[in-house]
Amino acid sequence: MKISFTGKQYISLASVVFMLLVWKILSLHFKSDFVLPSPEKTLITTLSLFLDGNFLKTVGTTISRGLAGFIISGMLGIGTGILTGINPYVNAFLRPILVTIRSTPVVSIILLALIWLHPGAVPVFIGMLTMFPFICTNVSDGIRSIDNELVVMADFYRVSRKRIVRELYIPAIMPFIVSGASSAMGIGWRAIIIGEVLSQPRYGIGTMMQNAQTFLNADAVIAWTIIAVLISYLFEKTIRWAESKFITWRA
Amino acid sequence: MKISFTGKQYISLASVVFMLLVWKILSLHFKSDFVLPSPEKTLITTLSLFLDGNFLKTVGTTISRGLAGFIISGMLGIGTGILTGINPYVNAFLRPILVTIRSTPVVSIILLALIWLHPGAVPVFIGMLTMFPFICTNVSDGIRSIDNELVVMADFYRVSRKRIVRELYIPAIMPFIVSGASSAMGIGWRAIIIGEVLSQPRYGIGTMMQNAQTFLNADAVIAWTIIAVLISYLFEKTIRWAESKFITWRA
Amino acid sequence: KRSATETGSSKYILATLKGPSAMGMIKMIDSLNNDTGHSVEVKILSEPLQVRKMMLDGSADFAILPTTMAAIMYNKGLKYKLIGVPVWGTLYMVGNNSAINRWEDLKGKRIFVMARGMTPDVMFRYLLTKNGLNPDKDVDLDYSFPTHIDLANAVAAGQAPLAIISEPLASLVMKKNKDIRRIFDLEEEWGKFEDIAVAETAFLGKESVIQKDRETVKRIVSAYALSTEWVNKHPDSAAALIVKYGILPDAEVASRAIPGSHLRFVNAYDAKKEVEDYLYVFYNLNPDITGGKMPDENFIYR
Amino acid sequence: MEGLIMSLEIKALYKNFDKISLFSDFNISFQEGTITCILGPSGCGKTTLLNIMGGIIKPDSGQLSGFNEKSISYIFQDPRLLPWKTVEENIEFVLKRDIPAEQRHKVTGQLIRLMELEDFAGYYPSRLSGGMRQRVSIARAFAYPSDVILMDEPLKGLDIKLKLNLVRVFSRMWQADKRTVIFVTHDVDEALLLGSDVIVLSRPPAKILLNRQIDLPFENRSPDSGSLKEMKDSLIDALGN
Amino acid sequence: MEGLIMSLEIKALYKNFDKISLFSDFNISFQEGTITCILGPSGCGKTTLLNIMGGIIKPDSGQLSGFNEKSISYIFQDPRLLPWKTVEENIEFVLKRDIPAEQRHKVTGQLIRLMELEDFAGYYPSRLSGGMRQRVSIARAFAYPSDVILMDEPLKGLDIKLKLNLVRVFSRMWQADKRTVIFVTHDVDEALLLGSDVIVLSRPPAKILLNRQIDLPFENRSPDSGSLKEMKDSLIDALGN
Ligand SMILES: Nc1ncnc2c1ncn2[C@@H]1O[C@H](COP(=O)(O)OP(=O)(O)OP(=O)(O)O)[C@@H](O)[C@H]1O
Ligand SMILES: Nc1ncnc2c1ncn2[C@@H]1O[C@H](COP(=O)(O)OP(=O)(O)OP(=O)(O)O)[C@@H](O)[C@H]1O
Ligand SMILES: [Mg+2]
Ligand SMILES: [Mg+2]
Repeated sequence: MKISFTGKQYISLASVVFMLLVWKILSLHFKSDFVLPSPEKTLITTLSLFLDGNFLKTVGTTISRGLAGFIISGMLGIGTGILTGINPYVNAFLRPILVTIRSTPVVSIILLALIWLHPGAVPVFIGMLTMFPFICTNVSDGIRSIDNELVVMADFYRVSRKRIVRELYIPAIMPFIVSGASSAMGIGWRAIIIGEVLSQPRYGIGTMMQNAQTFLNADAVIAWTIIAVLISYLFEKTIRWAESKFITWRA
Repeated sequence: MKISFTGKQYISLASVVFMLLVWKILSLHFKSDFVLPSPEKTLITTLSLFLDGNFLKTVGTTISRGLAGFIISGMLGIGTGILTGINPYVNAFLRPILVTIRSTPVVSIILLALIWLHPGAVPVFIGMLTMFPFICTNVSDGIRSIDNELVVMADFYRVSRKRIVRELYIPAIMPFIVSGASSAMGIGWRAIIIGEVLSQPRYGIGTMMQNAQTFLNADAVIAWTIIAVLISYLFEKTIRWAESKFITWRA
Repeated sequence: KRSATETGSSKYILATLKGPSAMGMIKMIDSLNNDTGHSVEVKILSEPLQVRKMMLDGSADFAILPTTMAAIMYNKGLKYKLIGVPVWGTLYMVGNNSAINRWEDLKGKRIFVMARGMTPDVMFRYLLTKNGLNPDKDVDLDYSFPTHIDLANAVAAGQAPLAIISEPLASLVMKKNKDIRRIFDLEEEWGKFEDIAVAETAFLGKESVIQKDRETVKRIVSAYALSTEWVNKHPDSAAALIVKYGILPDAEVASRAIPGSHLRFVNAYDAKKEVEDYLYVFYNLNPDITGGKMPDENFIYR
Repeated sequence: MEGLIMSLEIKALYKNFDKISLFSDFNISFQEGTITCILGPSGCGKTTLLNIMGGIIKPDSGQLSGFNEKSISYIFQDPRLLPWKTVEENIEFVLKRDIPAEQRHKVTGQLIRLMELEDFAGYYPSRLSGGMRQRVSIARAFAYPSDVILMDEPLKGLDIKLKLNLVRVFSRMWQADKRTVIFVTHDVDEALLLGSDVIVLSRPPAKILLNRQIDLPFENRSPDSGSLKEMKDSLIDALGN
Repeated sequence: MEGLIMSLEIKALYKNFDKISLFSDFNISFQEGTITCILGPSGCGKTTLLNIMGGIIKPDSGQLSGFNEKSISYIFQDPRLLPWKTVEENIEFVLKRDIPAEQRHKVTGQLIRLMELEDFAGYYPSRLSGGMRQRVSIARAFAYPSDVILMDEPLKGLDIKLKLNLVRVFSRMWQADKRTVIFVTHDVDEALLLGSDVIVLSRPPAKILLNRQIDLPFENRSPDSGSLKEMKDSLIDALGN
C-alpha cells in the first residue's frame, strides 16, 4: 500500500485529531474511566481487541449481518421506491406502511422478532426495518424529481417500460440512491448493533459491547464503538467510491 | 370537518385495513396476548389511553421533544449540509465527524448523556444525533446535484453568496431537504422514544412503553406504538403539505 | 430449539440470568457442562426480556426471573409455577460518604435510584417510610440513571455518591472504585421490620413438565440447592467458575459478591409466606408490579 | 389537390392554458407525404400544436384523425438528451431492442457521420457544444423508424454550412421515402427551401394567416429570387402582423 | 484605428479538452465601444471563448487583459433560468440589493415590456415557450449594469419580427451607451446588421479566417444589397470552409 496524502485527506486527518482532542478534554474533565476513559487507554484496548482470537469472527459476523440487511433493504427499497415514485396509487398504498415501519420503535417489536427469528437474524431484521424505509423514500423522492421532459421523450419514442426504468430512472436517481444508501448504511450499522445488544447472538459487536457494559468496562465499550465507526466509515467510502464510478457523466 | 375521500385516500385506507388484517392473522397465529394481542383488543386499549388523565401531558411532552430535536437538527443540518456541499474542505473535515455521530450506537453514549443532561433532554439529544447526520447528508448531496450552470450564472452576475444560498441552493435542494426531513422525522420519533425508554423521564411515550413492557402489557405497548405512528404520520403529512406549498413552480 | 416436552428430545432447557441466580447455580452448570449425558441444558441470558421470550414461546422448561416478574407472568396466564426461591435480596445502598451510618443521616441527601416505580424504588421507599423518613420530602430521590448498568457506572465514576444498586454490580463497583462502600444491606433492613426475608428471585417450572416429571424437578432442585450450598462454602472456587462461564469479569469481585447475594435455595412451599408478603408489599404500592393482582395459591408448586 | 384524402387532420381544436386561449375552434390538415412548414410568432402555440399532434399534451377538446396509427419521430425544441448516455447511446436509445445490435450500431453510425459527429460518438452531452447537442437530437429522430416526423426548430444553433448541408441531406432522404413532415421554424428561408406547404399562424388564439404551396423541386429553390422571393416577402409580411 | 488602445485583449491563448486542441496560440482583441460578431462552425469553440473571457473557464495558458476590471453581462447559450422564480423574479435576481426595490422593479418592468412579455411577468419558466425563455435571458443580461455584454446566439428561437425589433432596440440602446459587445451568432444577417467588426473562426484549433469592419450606420444596413451583399458572400464563403 502506497501512502500519500492529498490536501483533503490531511483535513480528514485533522478532523479525526480534532475529535480525539475533544475526547481527551472531556475525559480530563470527567476524570473517570467509567464515564469516559482517556483516548490513549481506549486506543490500547482497541488494539488489544484485534489480538483477541474471536475478533475476526465477531466483526465478520456483524459485517455480514450488515451486508445482508443492506442488500435486502436495498433491493426492496429501490424496487418499491421506483413503484411508489412512478405510481401515485402504489404510493398511496405503501406510504402508511412505510410510515408505520419507520416509526415503530424497536422496543415494540423486539419480542416478536426474538420469538420469530433466530438470534442471529434479529439484528438483520432490525437493520432492515431501519434501512428499508429510507432507501424507499429516497428513491421515490428521486423519481419525483426526474426531469419530466426526458420521460416524455422516452415515452414518445415508445421505449419499453423496463428500459425506461433501467436506462432513465435508475441513472437519474443515482444521486438519491447513493444518498439514501449512504445514510441507510450509516444508521444501519447502529441498528444492527442495537439488534445484537438485544438479541445476544453468539458472535457480534453488539454482544461484545453489551458484555463489556455489564462488566463496567467502559474502555471496551468505546473500543467496540470505534471499530463499529471504522466499519461504517469504510463502507461510506466504498459507497462514495462506487458513486464516482457510476456517475462519470457529470461535466 | 368535512369528510370526503378521494381515490388516493381510499387506497391509503385500504392500506391501513391491509395492515390490520395482517396483524389479525398474526395474532390468530400466535394465539397469545403477550406476543401479539388482537387488533380489536389493542384498539380498545388505545382508546382507553386517550381517557387517561396524563395522556395529553405524555404525548405533548414527547411531541415537544421531537419538535425540539427536529428543529435543532434541521437548522444545524441544513447549515452544515450547505457548507459541506459547497466546500470540499469543509466536507473533508465534517464527514468523519458525521460518520462517527451516525454510527455510534446509543448504548455507547447513553451514560454520558445521562450524566450531562436532564432526563427530559436526553431523548432530544439522542433524537438529534439521529436526525442531524441525515439532514446534513441529504442537503449536501442535494447541493452536489444542483445544476452547475445555474450556479455559474449566479456567480457570474456577482449575486451575493447569501442570496445564492437563499435563492438558488435552498430552493434547488428543497426536494432533498423534504426527503431528508421526512426520513429524519420518521426515524427521529423512534429515536426520541428510544431515548425516553433509556432515560425514563417523568412523562413521555417511551417511559410509558417501557413500563408497559416491564409489566407485560403487550396491548399497551402496541397502543403506544400506534400513537407514535399516528404522530409520525401527521408530521409526515405536514411536511409533504409544506412541500406542495413550497414547490409550486413545477410544470 | 423447542422444549424437551414438545420435541421429545431428552434435554430440558433451563433459562437463567447472568447474575446471582446463575452464581448460585454455577456448580450445577459446571457439572452439567462436564457431563454431556445429563438431561438439562442451562442457558445463561443477559436480559429478563430474553427469559420472558423463552417462556412465552414455551422453549424454556425452567426459568429464573425476578419474583415480581414471575408473578406478572403467572397472573397473565402463563403456565409456569414457582418451584423455589434461590436468591434472597441483593440490593444495597452504597456510597462514598463515610458519615452515613443510620437512616436519619440520609435526611436531605440526594440518593440515586434506578427506575421510578420499579422494584428497587418501591422497596427503598418502603424502607424509608418505615424508618420515619418521607421519601418525597426528607430525601431527594434521583432517577437520572434508569438502568442498573448506567447507575453502577455512575456510582463507579463518582457521579452518584449515594445509590441503591444490586449485587454483583455492587461488588464490581467497589472493586473499580475503592472509595465506595456498602452502607445498608436492604435485605437486613427489611428483615428488621417484616421479620421475613426478601424473596427476590424466582425459580420457575413449566406446568406441563413439572406435573409429568416430578422426578426431574426433584433432581434439579436438589442439584441447585447443593450447588448453592457449595458456592457459599467455597466462594473462591465458585468465583473461578463464575469467571469461567462469563458471568463476572474477575474472581475477586465474584468471591466478594457471593456473600452479598444472600444465596439460599428454599423450596417454594417452604417460602410461601415470604413470597406472599414480599409480593404484597409491592402490590400495595403499585399493583402493576405484580400484574394487577396477587397470584393465587396455584402459583406455588408443591 | 382538394380531392385528395387528407389523412392527418385536426378539427375543432380547443386548448387553454390558464387565462390564455391558444386554440379555439382551430382546424388544420396535413397531406401525407408532404413537408409542412409552420411559422408564427414566439409563444403562439407552435410547440403546443406539435405536442398535441404527438399525443404529449391533451387538447381540451377536438378531433385528431390519422395520428394514432402512425409511428412518429419528434425533434423536440430542446435536445432532451440523457446526460448519462454518450452521443452514440443517446441515438441508439430510441431503437427497439428487437432490431439486432449490429443493425442498430450501423444506423447509429451512419447518422453520426451525417451529423459530422464522428469524433464525438463517445462524448457525454455535458461535453458537447450547443449545436452538437442539437445534432444528436436530430440524429435520434432520424434513427427512429417513423411515418411522420415532427420537428421543432430543428436547425437552430447550427452554422450556415451545416444547415445547408442538412437541408440537402434531408431533402434527399425525404425524396427517397416521402415521409410526412411537420416542421416548425422561425427561419423563412428554411421554410422556403424545404416546405411543400408553408403555413403562418397568428398570435393566440391561433388562426392560419397564410397557407402557401410550393411546387418547385428542391434543387431549383432559391429564397431570394424568382417566385420564392415574392412568397418570402408575403410570409415576412404575414409574420409582421 | 490601429492607433487606439485595444483594451480587451487575449494573447497566446491555449485551451485543450481531452484530445481536442481548441485554441493554440490564439490571439484576439476587441475595441472598447464596438460590437464584435463572431461566427464559426458549430463546435469550433465560440462558447468556450466567451466563457474564457467571462472567467468561467480557465484557459490552459494565455494572457487576458482588460476583462478583470469590467463588469460583464452574459447571455448564455441556454437560458439558465431559475425554475422556481417567475419571469420578473428571474430578471430581478441579478440586480444588486443596494438598488432600491422600486428602482429594480422599474428596470425589470421596462425590460419585460421590451421583450413583449407583459402578460407573462408572473409565469414560471416551465410554463413559457422556448422563445419566451430566451427573451427572459436577454432581459436579464440587459438589466444587469455592465460595461461589456457577451452574447451567445441571443436571438435564436425568436420569430423574425421580434428579432428585427430586438435588433432595432438593441442598436438604439447601444448607441446611447456604446458598451462593448461580443456577439456570437450563426446568422450572417444578424452579424451584418449589428456588427462593427465581424470575425469568422475556423474549425479547431481556432484561427481567425476573416476579420471585417463595418462602418455603415445601423439604419442604412441591408444585408442583401450594396457593399454588405459582397461582405455577406465572403462571410458565407469563409464559413463554407
Ligand atoms: N467540458 C468539456 N469537456 C470536453 N470537451 C468540451 C467541454 N466543453 C466543450 N467541449 C468541446 O469543445 C468544443 C467547442 O465547444 P463550444 O461549446 O465552445 O463550441 P461552439 O463554438 O460554441 O459551438 P456551437 O456553435 O455548436 O455552440 C467542442 O468540440 C466540445 O465538444
Ligand atoms: N404548461 C404550461 N402552462 C401554462 N402555459 C403554458 C404551458 N405551456 C405553454 N404555455 C403557454 O402557451 C403558449 C404557447 O407556447 P408554445 O410553447 O406552444 O409556443 P411556441 O409557438 O412554440 O413559441 P416559441 O416559438 O417561442 O417556441 C405560451 O404563451 C406559453 O406561455
Ligand atoms: Mg416552441
Ligand atoms: Mg456555443
